[in-house]
Amino acid sequence: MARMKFICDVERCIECNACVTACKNEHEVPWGINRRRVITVNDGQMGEKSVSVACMHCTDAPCMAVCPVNCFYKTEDGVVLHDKDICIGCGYCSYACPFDAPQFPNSAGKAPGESATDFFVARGKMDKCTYCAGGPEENGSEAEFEKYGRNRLAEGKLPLCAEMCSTKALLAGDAPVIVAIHEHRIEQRGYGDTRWGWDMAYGRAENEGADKT
Amino acid sequence: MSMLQNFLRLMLAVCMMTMVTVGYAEEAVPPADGMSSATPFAQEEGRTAGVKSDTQRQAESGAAGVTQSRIRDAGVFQQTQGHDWRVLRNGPVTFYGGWLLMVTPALMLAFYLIFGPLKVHSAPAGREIRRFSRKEQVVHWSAAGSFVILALTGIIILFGKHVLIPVIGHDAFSWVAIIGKNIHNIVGPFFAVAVLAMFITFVRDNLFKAIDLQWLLNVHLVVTGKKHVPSYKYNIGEKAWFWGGVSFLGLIVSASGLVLDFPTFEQTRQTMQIANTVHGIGALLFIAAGLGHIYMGTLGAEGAFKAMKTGMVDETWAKEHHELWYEEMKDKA
Amino acid sequence: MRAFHVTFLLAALLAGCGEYRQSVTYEDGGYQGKKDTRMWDSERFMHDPSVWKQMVNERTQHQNEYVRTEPQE
Amino acid sequence: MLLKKKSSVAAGPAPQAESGTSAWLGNTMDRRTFLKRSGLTAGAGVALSQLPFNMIGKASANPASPGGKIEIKRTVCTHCSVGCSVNAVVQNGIWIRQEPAFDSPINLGAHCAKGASVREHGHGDRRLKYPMKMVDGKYQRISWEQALDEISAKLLKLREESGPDSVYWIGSSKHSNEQSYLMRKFVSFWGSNNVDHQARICHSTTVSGVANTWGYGAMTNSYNDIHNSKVMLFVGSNAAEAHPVAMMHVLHAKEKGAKMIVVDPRFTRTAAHAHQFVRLRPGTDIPFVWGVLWHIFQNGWEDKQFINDRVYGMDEIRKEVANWTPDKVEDVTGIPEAEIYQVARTLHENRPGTVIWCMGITQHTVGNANTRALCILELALGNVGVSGGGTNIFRGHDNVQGATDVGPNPESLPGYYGLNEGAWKHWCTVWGVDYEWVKSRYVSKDLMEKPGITVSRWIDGVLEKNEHIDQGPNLRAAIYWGMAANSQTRGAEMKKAMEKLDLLVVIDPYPAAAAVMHDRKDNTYLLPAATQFETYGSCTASNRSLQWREKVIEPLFESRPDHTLMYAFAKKFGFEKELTKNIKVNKDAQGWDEPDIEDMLREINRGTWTIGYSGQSPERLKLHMKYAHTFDVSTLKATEGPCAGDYYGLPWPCWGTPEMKHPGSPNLYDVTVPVAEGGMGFRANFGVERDGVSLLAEDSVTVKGSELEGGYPEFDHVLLKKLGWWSDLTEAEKLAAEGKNWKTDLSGGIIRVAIKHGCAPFGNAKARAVVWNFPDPVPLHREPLYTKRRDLIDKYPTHKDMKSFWRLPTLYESVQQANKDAASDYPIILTSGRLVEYEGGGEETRSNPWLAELQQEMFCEVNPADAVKQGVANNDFIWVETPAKVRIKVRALLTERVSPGLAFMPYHFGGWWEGHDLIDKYPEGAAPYVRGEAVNTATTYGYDSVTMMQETKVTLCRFERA
Repeated sequence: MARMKFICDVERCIECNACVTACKNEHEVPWGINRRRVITVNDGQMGEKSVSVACMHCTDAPCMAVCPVNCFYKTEDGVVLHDKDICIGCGYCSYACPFDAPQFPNSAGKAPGESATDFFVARGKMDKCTYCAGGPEENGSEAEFEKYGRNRLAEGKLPLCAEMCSTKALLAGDAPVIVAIHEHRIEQRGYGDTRWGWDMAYGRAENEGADKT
Repeated sequence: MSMLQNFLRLMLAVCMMTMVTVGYAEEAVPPADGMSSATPFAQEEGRTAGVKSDTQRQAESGAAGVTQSRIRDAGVFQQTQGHDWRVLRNGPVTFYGGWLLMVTPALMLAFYLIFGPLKVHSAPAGREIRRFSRKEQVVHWSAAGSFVILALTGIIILFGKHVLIPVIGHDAFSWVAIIGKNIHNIVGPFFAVAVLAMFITFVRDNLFKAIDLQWLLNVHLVVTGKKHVPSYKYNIGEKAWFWGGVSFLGLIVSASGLVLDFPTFEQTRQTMQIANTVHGIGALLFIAAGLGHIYMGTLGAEGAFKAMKTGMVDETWAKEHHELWYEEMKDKA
Repeated sequence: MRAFHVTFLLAALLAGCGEYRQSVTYEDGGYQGKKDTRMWDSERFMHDPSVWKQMVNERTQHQNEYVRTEPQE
Repeated sequence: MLLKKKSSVAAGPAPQAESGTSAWLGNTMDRRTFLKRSGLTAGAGVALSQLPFNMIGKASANPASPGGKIEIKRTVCTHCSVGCSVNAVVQNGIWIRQEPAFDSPINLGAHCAKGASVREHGHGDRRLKYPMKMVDGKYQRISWEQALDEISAKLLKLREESGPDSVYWIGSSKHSNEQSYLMRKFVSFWGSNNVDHQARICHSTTVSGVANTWGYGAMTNSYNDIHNSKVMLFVGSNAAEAHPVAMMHVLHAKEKGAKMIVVDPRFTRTAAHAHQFVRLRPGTDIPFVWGVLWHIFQNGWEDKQFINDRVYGMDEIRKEVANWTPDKVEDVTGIPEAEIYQVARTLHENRPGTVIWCMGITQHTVGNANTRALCILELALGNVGVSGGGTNIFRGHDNVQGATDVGPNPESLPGYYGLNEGAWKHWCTVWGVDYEWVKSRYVSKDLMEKPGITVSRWIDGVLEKNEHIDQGPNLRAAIYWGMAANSQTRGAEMKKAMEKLDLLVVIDPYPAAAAVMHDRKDNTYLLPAATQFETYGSCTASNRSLQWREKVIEPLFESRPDHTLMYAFAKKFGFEKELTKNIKVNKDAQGWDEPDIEDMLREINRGTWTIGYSGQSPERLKLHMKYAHTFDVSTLKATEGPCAGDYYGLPWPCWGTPEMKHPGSPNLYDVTVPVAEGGMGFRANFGVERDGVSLLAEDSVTVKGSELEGGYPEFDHVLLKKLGWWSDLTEAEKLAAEGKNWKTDLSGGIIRVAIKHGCAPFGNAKARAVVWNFPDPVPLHREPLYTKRRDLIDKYPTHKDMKSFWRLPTLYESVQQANKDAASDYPIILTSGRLVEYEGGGEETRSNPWLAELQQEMFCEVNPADAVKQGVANNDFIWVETPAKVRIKVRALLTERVSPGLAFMPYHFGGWWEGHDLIDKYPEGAAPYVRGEAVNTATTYGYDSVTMMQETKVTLCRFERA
């Protein structure tokens, strides 16, 4: 089966925030929720690099492991999804997540224009990147859209953030395919791997983080 | 905030060191499903695998960058502590906590079956004296009630998915958990206040006295009812519960609980992880100790429950259990 | 010290019994919530995973501008 | 616990964005899709969301109710000049989704933050919804009928009293080609040249500098052609923020081995990707270029053959360059010799190389000379007229190129025809109106042929003493038709000017800064214009390619497309018949009269021969959009399908009539390609000789397939006859061409015949390194008006004051002298620029919640070293004060991006005025989500000596904690 992953090529990312906006656009994500964000290190200095970060759909997903109600599940394509009907908004997934992917509604109707700083206060249902694969509702249904956003994978499309990336820095798709694309670039450049977050997300086998006794 | 944070960190460090000393240092364990963990994505690796980019290295060092996102911690690339927290919580905390909660009642049951309850040896005098004031009763039962509620709902959050999901199913458990979580969150601050009231109300009589030492030296005889050591209002066992349970664990659990309950003060995820671990360990110990207290207050010692229920004790009971206090009361009268 | 080792071993064994699968995949029954329809389970892909996968993989190439700048003849 | 945190304790003090839910709930926005669908609802939703089975947001009616026909409308992003195609998914007239347009050879589906958010304009929550009129300082809703009646009556009265030149018309680079073309025509019929648009303040110096060097003032190659570059020199361009999708092509080239050099005072996001970053003192671009050329000449790295064959006047450049020895360059620019040498060497070793520039070069008092210096650098290296070379000038707005080409310019009729009698007669013929009638609309023939006031200076047209104004009346009314006032300098004086006006009309999709920044009480109107997604037409990307936009949705609320409004005003003014003589007028869905866009483009085709806007018929453009996937991504040439052989978007010059099927010219001045396939030499626009030296190309420069060897002048009926090619014309063509040249022959016959013989209609000449008709024929360094280097003022003084320049007195020397000690009070150099999330004045982007969330506050980048001196910490509010004696309150952003002594502010903010939020002045529910202090409130005086470009990149300031 396919194994869906993200690669963000730091040699190409220019921190244009297209991925962030594309996500907002496609899923009608409200103000204050950032399913994806761009981080820049060494800002303003030589060696400045930017990375687009969202849920990486880890192999051994910590969020799944710590969820008290097992609201997470993983599709056969490696996409980590969750059921908002089951979620109790405890916030444990956000403690465990390496990438700060789980998001919580800030408070009653955070208005556009207000700054969003609380990562969960009301602790409503958790929201995160779905790899544009919706949730357990019927694929492409209105209910699915309302709770999780669009289901592009079921349309044979890939996450919009990657598809709209201004410099094609963000790659999404079946791992061998995007790795090949990335490898080709490295070959062109003639220097190092610029993949990011892979060890953390995919370096552990499933259950590796389970009890070690 | 920082003082509390430091304190919590210290607590975690202590806990971690304890774990390590009993052999819980994180080790590489071959994964259960037989996949080689060294190359989980071998076929996708490509030629350049293993060569880490600078950004990757920076990310692993926990470095934070700048971002336009305003969510908390947004500048952090990737945090490794989440994994440690997960291992700790899903591993030792859940496992030993679970056993603790099963073993403690079992021990008490065994104790009960073997030794039976502490009896009042002489016949009741028929005259009652007031052991607990109205105020003390209210404070105690507030704390006790909220303790039980918090313990039950807390147990649901930690163990529910292993115990309840297989029984009542996924959807129903979600109902239970959401209601439980909200009750836990609402009752929590109430409990913290009750604990504080407990402390203020009961601290005077729980100060250590010389006689306590004697009690301590004969503890094995006392608990099995073979010897009687006079004490003031509270004996050393009760004082241990007061200081170790109500005061110390109560403080730990309340403080860490409040950190978790009000995530509105710029707590980072790391703070929350530490608070959660401390809260879990503290609460489990507290529950275990609380079970002991409940045992002693109900089945374990005849007349004890009535004392807190009505506030009154029989003179004989007072004389046998708390002789010095009885004397005091008599003098006062 | 020997007693400690025995105790520890016993504890470890017991812990082994307590181990459970943490990563829930929705085909193995661990996740008991709603079943999610597979991505390919629609008329569009003739309910065939390979059709879906091929389509998605072809679409992935849109993210590779080399396909357009260095067309393979 | 349902605890609501008071706004933003964590992020410090409340942001400049509005806070509190009341403002948000109280507005009239149609939240049909926003928030409700997200699984995270407001209000009661929180309680509900605590329940396991909550059906979050179920209440919303799905606009995309099943069964509605789903259509894909193809349009083009309206936020910069790259020209990214957008696939808009529309159902039941509602724009429901945006899909990547993978087939477009320009963006390959990619977008930046702005492009990925354009669908929000189709929601229009913060749009200006109805016509509004200011009554006692408050905007009130009025009907269109009332608005048009009152405004036209007032304008006609002003015309009566003070003549047509008393009204200033500010057009827009965001209008389509057809709309901006109609605007120029409209204002001409009104009887004035007082019309301008954003190009004045973004690339006017480029257009005139570059055009005067070699013929056409536009990007020579294309974004895609950068793939073929071996080195890319960015000077004053921050493409990563201003043109992110262009960076795809840039980084692709880099990946394939091209070197990347970024020269900027600020370490930008673009610099982060460069091989070499060179930090220079703002305003010293010419010394930098001369410093590079010094090494090139010193080492003999110049392309001698190219210079001999195709360049005029390089020897004079050599003389000037010889003065710029490395020590002098280092003293003036602050760049060490080794770095300059490395730049020169990289440019030498990697050819072809391209030079890319933007506002960092153009917005200076020496902007025109800056652009010429860079052209000269490329000429010296022989990098012009080759694929992978050229000067790739990234422009700003989606259609600023088109609006410059055929739109509202004060000094020219469409197609750079100028304003002389011949030009007027040419266009009157095309328009089908009588020249004498048009002349009668003007006060005099003199004013008809005199360039109007520029948009950068209209405020002086109001404020200046009447005796100093070279047009009769002062300006008494201003019509802001799609322009952001906060992108213009000297905001404080602009406020005064606005308050002095008899009438102010703002026509815009959003209530622009011009609507709120002043304290007017009445005679102020806001009219809602439709966005480009609500109409259709062509737009020209920076690479000269025209793309066709389809109408995505009907105009929202009561907004109307700009050309419909022009027609409505023309009716009130009584010249609607003349305005649409050759143009069909349709009834639109709302019952308004709408001039036919396609007819307008055909009229442009019939008249704009100069720059080859003649071959791009609507039909051809639509075909290109449909078959976008058939175009090669590096060359832009279609390899198959019905467009085979064409270049994408028919980049101008697309010679002759559409029937000639010229494919467009992808890379200008490329002599290795036949003219019929897009090749050409340099334009012969400046005569055939000067001081006895021929200006025509040497014999070795023969355009491929040309029957004439070497250089030749531009074509006219005389030359055609002389060459014996007259007989190639048809009888009808002969009739039309008699007495005409290639630019005015309406049959296109001269062009057709010239190309048939392999010749470029505009001749084949040399590029001019020396532009003798400019104030500085050889680009000279001149210190900025406000400079920290007092010691250099005497050595490199600015220009002399000009008494009348574009109808106004213009100061140079007196300002510089008066402020030569300003640096002691204002020790920090202030510069400004773009952010990726916002565009221009920022009204539409700051009204877009997806973008607004990303940049919630106006800030000033300062170096930590400077901040420490002032006791300023990151995110503190600071007051920034300039020598204009204006203070603005912004957040401090401490960053190493700026060097010590330099401060940077983005220019997209507005809606605050000297520390106060102007939210109360906006029409209800139409204030942008994010408001902030406009940097231009505080910017100072300074204008280019050729085009009146405003100086925004160098001034002085100081800051302190607020």
